[in-house]
Amino acid sequence: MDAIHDMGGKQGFGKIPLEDDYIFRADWQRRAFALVEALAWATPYNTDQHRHAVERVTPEEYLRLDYFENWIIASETLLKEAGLVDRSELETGLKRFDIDRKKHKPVGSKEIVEATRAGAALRFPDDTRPARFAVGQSVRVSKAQTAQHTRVPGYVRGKVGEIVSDEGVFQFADAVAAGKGPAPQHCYNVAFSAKTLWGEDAEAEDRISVDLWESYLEPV
Amino acid sequence: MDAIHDMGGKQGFGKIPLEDDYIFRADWQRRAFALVEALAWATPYNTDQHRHAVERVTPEEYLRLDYFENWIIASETLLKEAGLVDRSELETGLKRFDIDRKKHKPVGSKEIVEATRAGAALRFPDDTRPARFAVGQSVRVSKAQTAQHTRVPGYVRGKVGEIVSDEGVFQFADAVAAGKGPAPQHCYNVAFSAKTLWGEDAEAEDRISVDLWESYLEPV
Amino acid sequence: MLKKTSGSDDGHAQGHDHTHDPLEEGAALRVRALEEIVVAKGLVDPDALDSIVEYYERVTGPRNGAAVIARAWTDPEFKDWLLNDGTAAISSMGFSGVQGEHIRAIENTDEVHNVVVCTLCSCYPWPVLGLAPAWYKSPAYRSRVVREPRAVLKEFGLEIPSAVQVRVWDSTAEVRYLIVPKRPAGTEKMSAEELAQMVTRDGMIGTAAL
Amino acid sequence: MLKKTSGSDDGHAQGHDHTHDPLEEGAALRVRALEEIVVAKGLVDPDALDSIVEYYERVTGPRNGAAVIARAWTDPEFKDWLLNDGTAAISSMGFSGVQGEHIRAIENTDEVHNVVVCTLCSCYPWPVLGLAPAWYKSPAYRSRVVREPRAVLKEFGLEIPSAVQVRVWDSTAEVRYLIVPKRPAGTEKMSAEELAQMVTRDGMIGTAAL
Repeated sequence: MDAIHDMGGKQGFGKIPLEDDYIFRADWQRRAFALVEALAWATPYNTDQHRHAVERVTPEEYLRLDYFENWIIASETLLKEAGLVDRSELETGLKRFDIDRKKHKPVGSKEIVEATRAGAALRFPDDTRPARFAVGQSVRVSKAQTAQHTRVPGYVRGKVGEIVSDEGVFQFADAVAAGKGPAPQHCYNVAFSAKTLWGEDAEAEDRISVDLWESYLEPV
Repeated sequence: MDAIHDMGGKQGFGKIPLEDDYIFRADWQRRAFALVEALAWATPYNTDQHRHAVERVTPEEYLRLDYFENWIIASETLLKEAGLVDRSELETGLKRFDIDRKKHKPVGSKEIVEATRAGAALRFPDDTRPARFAVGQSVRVSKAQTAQHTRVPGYVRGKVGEIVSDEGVFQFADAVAAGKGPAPQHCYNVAFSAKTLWGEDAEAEDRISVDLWESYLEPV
Repeated sequence: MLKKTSGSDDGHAQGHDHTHDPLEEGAALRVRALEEIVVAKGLVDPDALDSIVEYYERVTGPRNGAAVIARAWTDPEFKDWLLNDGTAAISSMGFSGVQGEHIRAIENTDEVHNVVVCTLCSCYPWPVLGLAPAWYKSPAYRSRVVREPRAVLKEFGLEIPSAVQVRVWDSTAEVRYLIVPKRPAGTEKMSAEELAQMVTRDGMIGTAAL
Repeated sequence: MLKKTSGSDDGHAQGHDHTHDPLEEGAALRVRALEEIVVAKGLVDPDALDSIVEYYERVTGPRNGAAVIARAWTDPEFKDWLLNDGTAAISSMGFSGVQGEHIRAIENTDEVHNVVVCTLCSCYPWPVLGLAPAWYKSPAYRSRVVREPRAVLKEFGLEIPSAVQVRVWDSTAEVRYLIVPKRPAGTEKMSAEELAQMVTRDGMIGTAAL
């Protein structure tokens, strides 16, 4: 999705806000973070879908509102789309209908910490499918554009880079966000020279590395 | 400049605000428009520089504030950069220093309308320099990126289109905005197929035409 | 010191809902401060502010463009001229000036529907259409009409048949675009003056048919 | 119904200036409404909210990463393991979990300085660094560090000599990055525990040297 979240290389955002050296500065931010984490266990949506919902926040709100408020807007969107809450409930905080509690069990206090410590399986170490690209090979990033969730930053689209490493076979975020399952494929670290990306604006002979799934790449 | 103003093809902005079918809805908007127009005659900056100053408004303000407020912010920026006003004057509306009135003469009431009716010479009809590209030729838009003012929309960067017409020799906005004078060159209308620009997202076999100066184009 | 122009509302928004909007109050104060300081410095003549607004609100506007279109419909020679050298043909009718020094007229046909945008700012052919409406300058219009013109036109109530190609004209340099709409059926006997009444601003932007 | 967590401030901002911010009040109300409705529906256990915040505020954090770095500096075999299989080496120290299922450790050298970003959202190696600071998630950091890393690092007070290459790692997929800073000179006799005290969060993001 070519939305406001795709910020790499965009200009006009000014100085780094070094003074914003906090994780939470208001209790509602803590609660927002915790809600998003806890809801993940009782709802049918996943992290990639939550990211996509954040990307669908209007650009004006995305920039104006706090990071965690955008997270909450995304959760509201996903809960509404899943039919688990309605707009009136979100506005008032008052329940209007019940959901099937057998299908949607809340995660417990101990369980959430254990699950957080354990993490999720995102890689498929036993998947032996051959890799299409080899380390050192030049590749071009696809120019394909999509209104769906994707993890190709706009600033490398159509650009030529070099395969630095094959990270292994991973679930594919685009497919996961679209509800199509893991669709495992190789994911590579691809390095681009600053000159390739920024031309005359490049500061030096520096290098930008981006992790890209195989579907995004074409041989040169 | 890869800033928020470069909106073509960006996503997430929602429905067209058809209800916003007004030119001015507050008197301050009229005054803002008039101020920007009138200041152009007494100040050392031009339209392209004003556009660049609008592009330098922070993305968050650019989206949140009214169109004419952004115009005013741009004028403030240019007036400050020209040393004609200072921040304190802008905050208070109270003059702190005088300027050289011989160098900066205000446009009169009759004169501004006459000058508006006359327009400015942007084209050089007597310039006979040869055109680098011919109608029907395929061209690729430069991938060059710049932090300066430019009139290449991001969505055609690096894309291949066809020369539809040679519009003639015009002053070059990038040079004018940089204060480097007109730097005349041919300007072409270049058509791109929707599929070239948007791939699978293209609605149909439609066509997008963009006016591009010769410097932006490379032969294919 | 702030002079009022016609339709003054004391710097407050006069949207449909007449709501109190602190953002707009801030903008009004900001504009007032700028006006006061540049008038005090002698950079701006307050009368010039009034006259330029007056010019755009009263003298120019879409009636200019409508007269051009109606004449093109009724005068084949003028139409040829308009399509080949829009600037000269339009100027011959007395319409010229800032943000319209170079105007290209593009004709809608049974095969092609045209629509105009400025994705980078808000370029618009002022001498023939006046100043742009707010929606034309909106992020939604600017971002979407080059990517999904048919979906955008549908929001305007205009469904383009699949057999008709859409051409979007992005005003990125010094040329401004004026769309010549298709002449409505059953208007054969109308005069240019009557026809001009039928030509809408949106028809000349390409976001409406007539 | 709203339960307080440690450091509660009743939903108001507690920035340096303690200003009244209506935007933040709106956000606090919005979050409270969501919490009430999802608790009422049985989607969320309020105790789980407290425990997950507690986990990230008390248990994980940059001290984890610092222990990893200090061990790498003092144990060459571990360092090899860390650079070759970051996930396994880090997990062996008890650090693993969400947003750090796959961690790659990258070493700063005399030739190369590394810095980490997530331009698309805010990916960050939670098990070793805890949650990201606000500046890491800011549009300024995300937009600029891939385009002008040296200018950005200079704002952090870090000037990279022209002989040193900068490598920026954009966390766009499932791998998270941990920078292994250069071990400061004169620390040869320090223990791993002492060294860990010297390792800063920004050093492990790459926005500071030690």
